[in-house]
Amino acid sequence: MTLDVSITVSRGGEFTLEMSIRIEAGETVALLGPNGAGKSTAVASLAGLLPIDEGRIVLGNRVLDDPAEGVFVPPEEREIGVVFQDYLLFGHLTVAENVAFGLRSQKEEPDAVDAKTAVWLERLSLARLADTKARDLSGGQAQKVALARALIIDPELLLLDEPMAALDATTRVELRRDLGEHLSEFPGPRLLITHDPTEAFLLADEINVIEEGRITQVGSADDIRLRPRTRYIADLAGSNLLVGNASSGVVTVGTHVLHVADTAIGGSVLATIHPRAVSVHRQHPEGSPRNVWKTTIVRIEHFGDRVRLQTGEPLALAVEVTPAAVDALGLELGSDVWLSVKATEIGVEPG
Amino acid sequence: MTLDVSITVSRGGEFTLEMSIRIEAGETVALLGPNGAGKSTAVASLAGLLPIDEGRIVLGNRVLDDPAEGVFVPPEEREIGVVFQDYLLFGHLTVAENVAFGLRSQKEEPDAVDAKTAVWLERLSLARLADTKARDLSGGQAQKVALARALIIDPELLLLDEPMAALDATTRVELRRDLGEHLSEFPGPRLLITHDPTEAFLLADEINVIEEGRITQVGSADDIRLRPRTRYIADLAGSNLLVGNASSGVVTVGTHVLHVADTAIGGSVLATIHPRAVSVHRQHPEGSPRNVWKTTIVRIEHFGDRVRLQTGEPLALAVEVTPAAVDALGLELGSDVWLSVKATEIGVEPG
Amino acid sequence: GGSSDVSDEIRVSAASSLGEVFIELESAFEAANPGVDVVLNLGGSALLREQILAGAPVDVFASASADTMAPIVDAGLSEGSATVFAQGFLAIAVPAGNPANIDGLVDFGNEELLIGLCDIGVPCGEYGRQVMSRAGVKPAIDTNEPNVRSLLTKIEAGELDAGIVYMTDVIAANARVEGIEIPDAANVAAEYSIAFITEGPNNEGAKVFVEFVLSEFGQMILAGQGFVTP
Amino acid sequence: MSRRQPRIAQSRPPIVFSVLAALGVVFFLLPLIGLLVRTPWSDLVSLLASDVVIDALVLSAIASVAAVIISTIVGVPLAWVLARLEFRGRSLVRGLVLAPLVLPPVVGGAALLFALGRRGVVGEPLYDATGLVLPFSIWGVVVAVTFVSMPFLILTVEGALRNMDSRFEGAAASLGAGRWTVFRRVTLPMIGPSLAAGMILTWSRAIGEFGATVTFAGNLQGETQTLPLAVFVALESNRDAAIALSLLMVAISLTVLVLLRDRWLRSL
Amino acid sequence: MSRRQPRIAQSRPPIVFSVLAALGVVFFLLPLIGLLVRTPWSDLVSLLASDVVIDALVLSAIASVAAVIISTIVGVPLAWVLARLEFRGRSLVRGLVLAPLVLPPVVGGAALLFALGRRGVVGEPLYDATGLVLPFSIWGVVVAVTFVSMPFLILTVEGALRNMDSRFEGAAASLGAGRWTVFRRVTLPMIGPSLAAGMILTWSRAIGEFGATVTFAGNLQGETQTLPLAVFVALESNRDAAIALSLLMVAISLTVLVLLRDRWLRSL
Ligand SMILES: Nc1ncnc2c1ncn2[C@@H]1O[C@H](COP(=O)(O)OP(=O)(O)OP(=O)(O)O)[C@@H](O)[C@H]1O
Ligand SMILES: Nc1ncnc2c1ncn2[C@@H]1O[C@H](COP(=O)(O)OP(=O)(O)OP(=O)(O)O)[C@@H](O)[C@H]1O
Ligand SMILES: [Mg+2]
Ligand SMILES: [Mg+2]
Repeated sequence: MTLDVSITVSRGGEFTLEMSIRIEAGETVALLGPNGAGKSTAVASLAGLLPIDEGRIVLGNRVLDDPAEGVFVPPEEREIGVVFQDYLLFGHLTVAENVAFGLRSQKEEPDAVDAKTAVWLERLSLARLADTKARDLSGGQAQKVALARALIIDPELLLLDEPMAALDATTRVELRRDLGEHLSEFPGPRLLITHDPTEAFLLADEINVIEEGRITQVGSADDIRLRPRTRYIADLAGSNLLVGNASSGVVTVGTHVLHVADTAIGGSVLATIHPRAVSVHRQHPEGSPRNVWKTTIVRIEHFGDRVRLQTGEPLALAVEVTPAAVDALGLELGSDVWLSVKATEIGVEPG
Repeated sequence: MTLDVSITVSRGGEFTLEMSIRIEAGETVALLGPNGAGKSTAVASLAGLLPIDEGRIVLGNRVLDDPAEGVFVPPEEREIGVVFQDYLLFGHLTVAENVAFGLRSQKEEPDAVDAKTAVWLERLSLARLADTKARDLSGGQAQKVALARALIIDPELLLLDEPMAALDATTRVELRRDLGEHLSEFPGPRLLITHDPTEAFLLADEINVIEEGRITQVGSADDIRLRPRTRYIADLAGSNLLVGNASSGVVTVGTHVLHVADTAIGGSVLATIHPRAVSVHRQHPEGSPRNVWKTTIVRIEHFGDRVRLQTGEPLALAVEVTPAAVDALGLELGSDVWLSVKATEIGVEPG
Repeated sequence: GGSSDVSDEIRVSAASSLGEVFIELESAFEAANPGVDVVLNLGGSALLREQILAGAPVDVFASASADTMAPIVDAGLSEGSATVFAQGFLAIAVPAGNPANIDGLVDFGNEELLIGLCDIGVPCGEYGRQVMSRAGVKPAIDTNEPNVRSLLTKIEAGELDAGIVYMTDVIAANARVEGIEIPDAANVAAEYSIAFITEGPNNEGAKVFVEFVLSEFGQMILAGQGFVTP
Repeated sequence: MSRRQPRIAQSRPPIVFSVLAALGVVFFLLPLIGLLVRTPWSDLVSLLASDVVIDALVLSAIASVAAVIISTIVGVPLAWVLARLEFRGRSLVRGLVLAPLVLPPVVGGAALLFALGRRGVVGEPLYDATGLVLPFSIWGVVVAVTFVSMPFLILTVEGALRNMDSRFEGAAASLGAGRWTVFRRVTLPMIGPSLAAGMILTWSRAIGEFGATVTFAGNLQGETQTLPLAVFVALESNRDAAIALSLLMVAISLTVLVLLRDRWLRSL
Repeated sequence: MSRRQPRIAQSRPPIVFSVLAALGVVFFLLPLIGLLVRTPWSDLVSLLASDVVIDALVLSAIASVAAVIISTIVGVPLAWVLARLEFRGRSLVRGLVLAPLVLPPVVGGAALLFALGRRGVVGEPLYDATGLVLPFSIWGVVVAVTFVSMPFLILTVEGALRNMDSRFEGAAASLGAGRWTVFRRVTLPMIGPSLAAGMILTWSRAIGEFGATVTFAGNLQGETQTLPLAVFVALESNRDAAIALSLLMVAISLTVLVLLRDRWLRSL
């Protein structure tokens, strides 16, 4: 049971999604991307709610959609479990009826349906709400019902469109664990859409990054984290991404020159610098780093036990330091500082 | 312009929200709480969409709702900007029309409306979508429109119900900054509902935690982080929360005894231990920590460059270590380990 | 109402069974009295009566039966009594070609056939029943139609095998139905009466129109459509 | 603070609305008052306690309920097809559905006669083959009444289907629900109030239908004479009886409708 | 891979639906065929080219459009009040609104006469005070037609309002929109298709209305004789003309409706 997708779908004339993706049985692929990138569009196409314009969707040995061949399997025959981004719960039905909907539709035995429903309600702490009409749920409750409704049917493919966005932080942590366990038991391919890189890194075997309707990077969590190929991915991973020109161990970004460890590379490159790889000094530092320059702090943000500094000309870099360092160095907005980065800390890849 | 609220609202007979809250002009209060705690219910009441059963809502010197006095100011006269959890965009109107809706309703000059709308569309990178019907937006785009629609009207009170839940990670970071700036300029009180503790800690002056319709803790980010009063809050802050009995420098949790620094406290207490304050050893450690015990690893989770261990009997604790430590110690599921915590690292408060 | 040219307009409420002949009377009258506009108000006699009782601004009322006229006279809405201006005899109507081979009134007792009359209370229904009792036939009725038109529609369409209507209707139906005469002994005459309404906006015109209907010319037009003139 | 009843969220009408709505109520009230003023209250019971009335009542009840049932069974699918399928000739089909609304009922009845009567286009072969005659029977009444009233159901339901967000149907299908299950468990409940409104319109139109019925089915007490036919006949002969009957119709219908609607709508 | 047109997401009907819908279409088609078969095609033009027809056409157009306008202006607020306000006597008001549906039109016309005629409960004082007589004028036609057709609008719109999620109205209000603005910019567009359906029902009922009009307004050519009344007169004197007229009505109405609906619904 492998999902093999290569599709072109246009939406309202303005937007076109053009993507290929392959998910093996038992593999979770996360689809990560900015708002409006086309993630939900992909879900709608896979689920059969939005026929594709070109290409093919193949699940196992079944062609689900292929306009060139005139094949289109309707949604109810696709055996795909979907958590929709906006849930699409049936407001007139109770929570239990919503969860049982799929099984009942598939004509399972009423007793079996009730039993399974009870299990899932319990699993998602929804038992107390079993008889509440779905339209009377809070946002997070509704999302849990949507999850239970999709997971209970044991489909051949799972499509989860931001299945935890509305959950509170602790429920999310618990559910992330539970979902992880559930996913690892689930035999088919699964596609997880999320905005939370942690979620993607934790739950997915492979990450596909989608931007403006195109897949821009595919790889493991580490590939994405360490070798981001676009500004969006770099921001996501917390890295600084610089576009420059390399020749014999030197990368020129704008007017600034960076020394890098890789002397073989040349031409247009992507250079990445992790924010924690940058050191901050009040005086010109002595020592090994080959890259040292002077700049100004243009923003200071406190994130719990980290502080993020944004520096200005000549290189806009994000730098992470400890609160203690901020105090010790007396850093504040507008402070002049010296930054240093070891050449070995700068990742370089052909752009 | 101070918001002073003390209300009782029941919802469908099952759920009752009973809360008091006071927000000064220029202050941001975050309302943090698990799903179904009553946060959106509070928003609906403040906005005038759900009349309260008892109590009073006062904004500045205007009573907005007071059933005992028979006062009820309808929503359109309350001058409250609301971002609803599910946006409630007008699907038949374009993005620009949605954003301009409030100003147009308030009979502002068409030119001024257009100008302001353009500014806000630009600010939220929505300009390209100005003429798109709201029903054709992606989830995150819709949320940005909802934000713009609420912020443009310059209300006297802002209610933001999870205004960034659907945004992609990088937009969220940017918007968090922009929103922070906007909030600091905004003269009235503002209430921010969020599931993201970071968001709350970054944007709010005070945090109110709500659980099951009741406020369970009020305080600054540090209060909440360092002295959580309920399990939910402890989980949220990442701390371990233990309920025990203190007497002369010893806290008994179940059958286990912990030494603490505070020898004065007695009776029922809440003890908090930060996961990173716990050290992990393969042998009984030597040295200063007074609390040392043996346990087993029941779960291992990798979070980027941290690893979280869950340990079992006699104390279920979350422990955070580095991946390097995991390798060095050869930790795996079921490993027997020794844990140590310094007495000074255990926070103790009357429970 | 209330416009200045009211004297040039005469409103005539006429029973719908008088529709065709009154359209002819209207054009003849207008030809004889240039500048006068006769406006017909055609409807069931009872309906027209109700309108007049409720104060309808009508000048002349021509009814299909004296009974319908009576309440108007009783209410003093008409000066003096009403005048009978025409009579109409009844006839058996059958679909073109007479598919059921109706011979006469006796066939009305045949349960096998589909027979229709006008309903009790409707003039043609009352007359029809009188004919039946005079002929000593107990009709096997399948439908009591609320008016002649409705009855004729069904006969024309072949749904009914036979019914009793006015001779004038058979003539007006132009071969789409066939008429079978009812023997004089069994036949009855419907009396059409006319009155002018004192409350109407155009009393003068009303009188002139009623006189015209009763005049030799008017009676000739009536006779031409199969009405029997007194 | 005193103990209070929980307050109900009450929408407030724009002021013009109250005025216009009041105007509307008066407009509907006046004729009813007119009717009540003319009602022969003292003879009411004697006028209404007759075989004719009871027969007509029973027949009207049967025919109108049958019309609602048939209209729902046939009309809802038709509405669905009109609302959801793009096909060549859709405008034409919709036009066809509207025809009975536009045709004067008497002409509609005549058209039915031409089509389904003993000598009709379809009726004649039908009669020759089976001996079945629709006119002059309760079947004829049902056909006539359904013909005239079904369009109300179709149009109301079509409007509601177009108003509805069809993504919920997609969600149901993705859960494996077949088209029929989707319709029954999602679509139908979601358009509930409009369907109810459509059924009420249909029933009301059916119970008040006169022209098509009398033309197509005739008027025989106990077989085809519905209440409106009885009223019409009484109008000719006994005005008091006609008014009494009309009032009875209004009273019965309103009782039924008010009971039904409040039940129905509350449960939704 | 060949270049292709983008495919349109097509809902597929449950199979029974197709069958039932087809049945419905046939049911509506048959009588129309019956009518077409009997139509005097050769004389059609001469039959229709007369003053009577043109007068009736104009009058019908005016009266039916007026009925739709009045019904919308008065009926939408009334529907809103019925759907959104909880008040004592709501069932009664709703019942009142349904009365014209249930009353046989002729009785409805008579009731109007009793109320608004020159000797009517309200008509008499009105006449004494102003000399205004509603019956037997175009105003009478409009009143009668509106009385009979407005309930269709009210019920359809009420159903749609109940179907609608009123939280959107709350959102609009919180943005400072007054009740009227909320209604005009949020409520009305959201119930669009149902309102359209209601207006079409109203218009169709108005254009086909016969009984109440002939009773209340009379049947005066050029003054109160609408198309259905002309058909009635023609039925007495010249049946071919009646059928021709009826066909004309159907044709005109369908043209208008098809054009209108397609325009209207597409824009929504
Ligand atoms: N029904 C629609 N009609 C027309 N365009 C649409 C429709 N739905 C979405 N779009 C457009 O298609 C693009 C992709 O939308 P999609 O919902 O797939 O984004 P997404 O990746 O899911 O974003 P988000 O993270 O915000 O949910 C967007 O630009 C959006 O405006
Ligand atoms: N319309 C309603 N009718 C009845 N009960 C409701 C309604 N809306 C919410 N509730 C109930 O009220 C409680 C509080 O809901 P609320 O929406 O305020 O929660 P919340 O704190 O916003 O949760 P979340 O974080 O999931 O959005 C829940 O138990 C919910 O089931
Ligand atoms: Mg999306
Ligand atoms: Mg909420």
